[in-house]
Amino acid sequence: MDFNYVIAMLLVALGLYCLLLKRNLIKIIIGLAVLTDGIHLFLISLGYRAGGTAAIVSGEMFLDLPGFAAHAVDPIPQALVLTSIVINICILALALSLAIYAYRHYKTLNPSKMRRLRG
Amino acid sequence: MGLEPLIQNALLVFLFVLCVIAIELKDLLYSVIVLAGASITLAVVFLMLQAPDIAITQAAVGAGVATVLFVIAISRTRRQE
Amino acid sequence: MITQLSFPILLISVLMPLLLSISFPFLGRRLKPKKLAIVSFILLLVPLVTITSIFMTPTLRGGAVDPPFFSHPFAGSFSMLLDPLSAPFAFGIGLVTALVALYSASYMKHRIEEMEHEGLTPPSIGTYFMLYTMFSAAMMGLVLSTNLIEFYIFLELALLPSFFLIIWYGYGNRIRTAIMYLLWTHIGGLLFLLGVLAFGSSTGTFDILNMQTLTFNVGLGANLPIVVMLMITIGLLIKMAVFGVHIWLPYAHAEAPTPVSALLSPALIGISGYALIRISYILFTTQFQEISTILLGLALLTMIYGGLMALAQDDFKRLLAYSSISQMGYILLGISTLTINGVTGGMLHFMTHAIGKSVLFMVAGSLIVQFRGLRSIGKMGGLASKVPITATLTLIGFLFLVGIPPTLGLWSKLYIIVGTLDKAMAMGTIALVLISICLVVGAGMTAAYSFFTLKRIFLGRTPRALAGESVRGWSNLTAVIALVAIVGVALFLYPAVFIDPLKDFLGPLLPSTP
Amino acid sequence: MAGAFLTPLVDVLAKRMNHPRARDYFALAVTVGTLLLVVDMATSVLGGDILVYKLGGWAPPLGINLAVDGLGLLVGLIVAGISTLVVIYSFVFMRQESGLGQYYTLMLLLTAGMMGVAFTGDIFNLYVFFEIMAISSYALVAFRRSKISIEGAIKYLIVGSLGTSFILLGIALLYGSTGTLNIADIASKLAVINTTSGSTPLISIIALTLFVVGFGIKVGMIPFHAWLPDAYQAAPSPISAIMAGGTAIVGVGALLRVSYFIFGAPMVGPLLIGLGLVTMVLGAFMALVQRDLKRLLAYSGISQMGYILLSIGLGTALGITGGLFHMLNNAVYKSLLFLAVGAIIYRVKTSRIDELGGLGRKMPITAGIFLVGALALAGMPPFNGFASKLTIFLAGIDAGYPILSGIAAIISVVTLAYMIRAFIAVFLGPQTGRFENVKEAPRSMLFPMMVLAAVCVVLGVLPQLGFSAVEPAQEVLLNPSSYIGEVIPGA
Repeated sequence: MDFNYVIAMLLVALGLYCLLLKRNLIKIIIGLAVLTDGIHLFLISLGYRAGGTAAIVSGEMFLDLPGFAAHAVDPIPQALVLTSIVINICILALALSLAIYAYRHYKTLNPSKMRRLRG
Repeated sequence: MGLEPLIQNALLVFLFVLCVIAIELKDLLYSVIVLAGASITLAVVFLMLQAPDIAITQAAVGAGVATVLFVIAISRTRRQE
Repeated sequence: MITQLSFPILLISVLMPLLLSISFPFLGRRLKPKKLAIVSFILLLVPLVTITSIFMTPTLRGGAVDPPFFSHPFAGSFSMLLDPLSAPFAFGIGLVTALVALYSASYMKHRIEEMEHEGLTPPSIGTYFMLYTMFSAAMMGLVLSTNLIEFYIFLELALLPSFFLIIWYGYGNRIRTAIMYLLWTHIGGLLFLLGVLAFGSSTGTFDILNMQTLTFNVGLGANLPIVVMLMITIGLLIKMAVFGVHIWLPYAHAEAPTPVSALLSPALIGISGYALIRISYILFTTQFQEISTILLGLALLTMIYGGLMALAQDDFKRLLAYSSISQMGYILLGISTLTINGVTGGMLHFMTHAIGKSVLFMVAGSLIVQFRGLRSIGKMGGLASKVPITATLTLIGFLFLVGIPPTLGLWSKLYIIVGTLDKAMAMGTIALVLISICLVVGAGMTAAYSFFTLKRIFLGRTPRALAGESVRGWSNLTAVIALVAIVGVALFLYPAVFIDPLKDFLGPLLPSTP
Repeated sequence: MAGAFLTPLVDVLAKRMNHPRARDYFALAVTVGTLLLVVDMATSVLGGDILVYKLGGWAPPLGINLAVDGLGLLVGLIVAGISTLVVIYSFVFMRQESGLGQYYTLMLLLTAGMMGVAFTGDIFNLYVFFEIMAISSYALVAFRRSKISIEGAIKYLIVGSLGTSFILLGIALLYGSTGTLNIADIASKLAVINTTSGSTPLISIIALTLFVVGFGIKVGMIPFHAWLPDAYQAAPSPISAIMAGGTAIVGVGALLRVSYFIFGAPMVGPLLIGLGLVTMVLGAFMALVQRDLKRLLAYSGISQMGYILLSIGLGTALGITGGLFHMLNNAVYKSLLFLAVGAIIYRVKTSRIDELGGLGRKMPITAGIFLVGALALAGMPPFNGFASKLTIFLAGIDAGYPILSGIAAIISVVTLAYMIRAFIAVFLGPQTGRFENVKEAPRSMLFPMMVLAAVCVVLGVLPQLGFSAVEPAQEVLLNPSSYIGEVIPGA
């Protein structure tokens, strides 16, 4: 189980590295995606319970709710991740559209070559 | 303890490797395709972690919508880093 | 001793000009400059009359305080106080500000025309009177404050309008000058404020009046009182422009429009002298005594330095600015002796200087008006025949500074010198000799630049450039100057009005042996 | 009463609005409505109550809840007031632009996000609202689609989403160690953990660091400030105003809520003091060398943020009061200044200091209002900045750090220097021929500026008003247990 956290943190680190050191806007956005994937993996692993079942109630499970709750994985992190995925796709879309605009203006995707704002 | 944790760990390593490749590839289009692969791997991991709904979303949004968006963006800009 | 007034008359008399002044830019569209000047004069007369009438009421002579008008969660309550210590200051400021307002009308009309001639578009004369009246009222509030925070607020309130007066209507490189003035005095003010805050936070009060029973909370270290006192004192000394931190003054005072110089130079910086006694000394008696010798040296240095620099100036207004530094040296000298005579003299010298220096600045201004911007002494000469009344007034102004009868200067200088000698005798023979030499040099210097300047301007041969000028001999400008001078001379005859209460007030406060 | 909490959601509905004529007034109506509701809540919150609204009827800590306490109210009040004024200002300012439907939609979304952050009682919702706020502000910065606005937006977006990712990671860590998302619940559980283990676990320290970095990026704390001047310069002026007066304040509010509530003052204080000090000093010196008015204001905003953090970091009642009061004042005069600069840009089409000059004659009211803002910023009496800076200086001395007050005072001189320099360069000095036909700004732009200037003066002359506004917030920060008790009975 610990291995999950290790990989999650590695993904976060990888995303950070990409975000901070790459010199291409699309790459940076890819880095952002990796970073959030890492966080999502972390959150889902957090809610996982060894041998647990999915926190979806159906059929005869209604009859034994306390017993179900004892076995199910924690649903809250899953809800968080769901929200976060949706939010991140918005950010991704916005970022990519900005990248397209930036390319139209500057004919480059290298953010350090966009320097009108320095000073 | 069966095969499952082993597969899961293998998938995680695979996920990480895919992400590294996605970040290091010079050709952005391939990079995005590899990222989509990573997303699907992540979805499988989610499934194994008893989060089926998240897995579906991740597969649809992460591997589907995001890839489409990336591809559109790349087609409007340039393909090489 | 201090009478509690049932009605906040002092406050109202200060706030009335302060708040009503905002209407000047609008009045300025309807009224002519002269009428504006009269409105401003009347507004500024209000505090003067109030103060005079309170001070002349024998029962109130020991001090009168307003009911608190404002209270603040931690700053305490604000009020206004007139007592024998603040009276000479309040009276001097009231007198000078009211009369200079009258002087401003024709001077500023000239100044604005002159600036428009240069292609500039200064704000209207209404704006000038707004700033002028605010500045004057804020100085009055400063002297009457009873709370340290209130004092600081008025300090900044006086600073801001004067800054704009310089930046809009000043001469020369006025923007640089104004910024320099603003930053220097603001630094002084903030230093003062930090000291005040440290003081307030350790004693739990900012009130100046109820300080007799204060105890320091030593939570901030045993050195706190001396550090705080030093911060407050240095802050005030920057504002007073003593030697070492005087750099801003010659620029600011020489380049300000003349009526403003006439307030800045004597009034604003002199108030620091008042604050030195009211705040630094009364609140930190023992600590102030420890540094009084250093201050004495600093005062002598300032006095001589100011005099020397004044001698070397060619620009009349700059000369007057340096002479202000020198006179600040005198005031500080009086204070630093901590003898009853010295301090009384120092306080009185504020009034002398306010009257004398404002007369001189106004003279400089009227020369500028009458001779189209003439400021350089080197280009003047023999003007006595052209403007005899102005010449007489200049003479009177310088008599104030030198301390020759029939002016108030005689009394103030006399007291300062007596006080200084008292102190010097207590310090030993060597000190006595040294200090006496300094005093003689200082006094000689004042006399030298006064009479030398007088001679260069009004006597001798008239330069050819000025020979053809025809000048109106008697104008509104000279009338106002004359009025100020007359009040000053009248005070020479009745100095006891201020001296006796001052001595009664200071007696119990100062150490019995110097 | 419940309706009051739904205002942010009402705002979101505004997204649907696309009728060109009614749009302006609808936006105004929504913001005014929000403002009125907040004011309505103010009466009961100032009375000492904490309003809790349980979304969907679930009781905390399980359900999502909104909770209005003093801090939330203060932030909400600032946000609602400034958004209303900015909407009025935008009527004219943005008239020439196309795509105004989007503009107002995003603006209302931004407001909704800010209100949500202010009022939420749930740390994950805080994140969600924060993202709503962030996404709409990214889009607003990019609104003009010109070179600089795209560039500014990209920088803002990259750095900003890094920040929000950190926040999310921090939330994940906290959830991992406490198993709850309710702020009050986390706080009480962490306290239990701390007392039982006798020390603070490493994981909370990491989480705190992540939060400080994440929110620090949002408020432009140095060294995470690089995006801020670019974004402020690139955004349309009303947006710069709402970002300086709203978003940044919300960021501080959220930082305080998370750090003070969850981790407690002794742990956070030194951190805030250190960062605040650096931010204050460097921000001021950077402002000194700027050539563009909006960048100058952006850096000065960073510097003022330093004052706020510094003062709150002191952890004393006076320090927190001073910091919060300064936060309120800063929101007022900073948005005022941005609006004034917007008026200049509207008439002159540039905000570069060396191209401007002598505008005082042509735009006297704008000049006067700018001056009020500048002096308030520099902490001159009788404006509001004086009252709060005074409190901060006093708090520093009181808390036993007179040296901090000294540095703050020196920086205050620097502030005065650059603001006066800017004022002189823009409004005084010789007029250039280019500005022959410049006119005073239109009335509907002047009105919000005048309101803000009046607030500056009123809060300066009667600081008690400001103190009473921040009093409940200060109590909440100083004593979080009452909030915790109110949200989770029996905790």
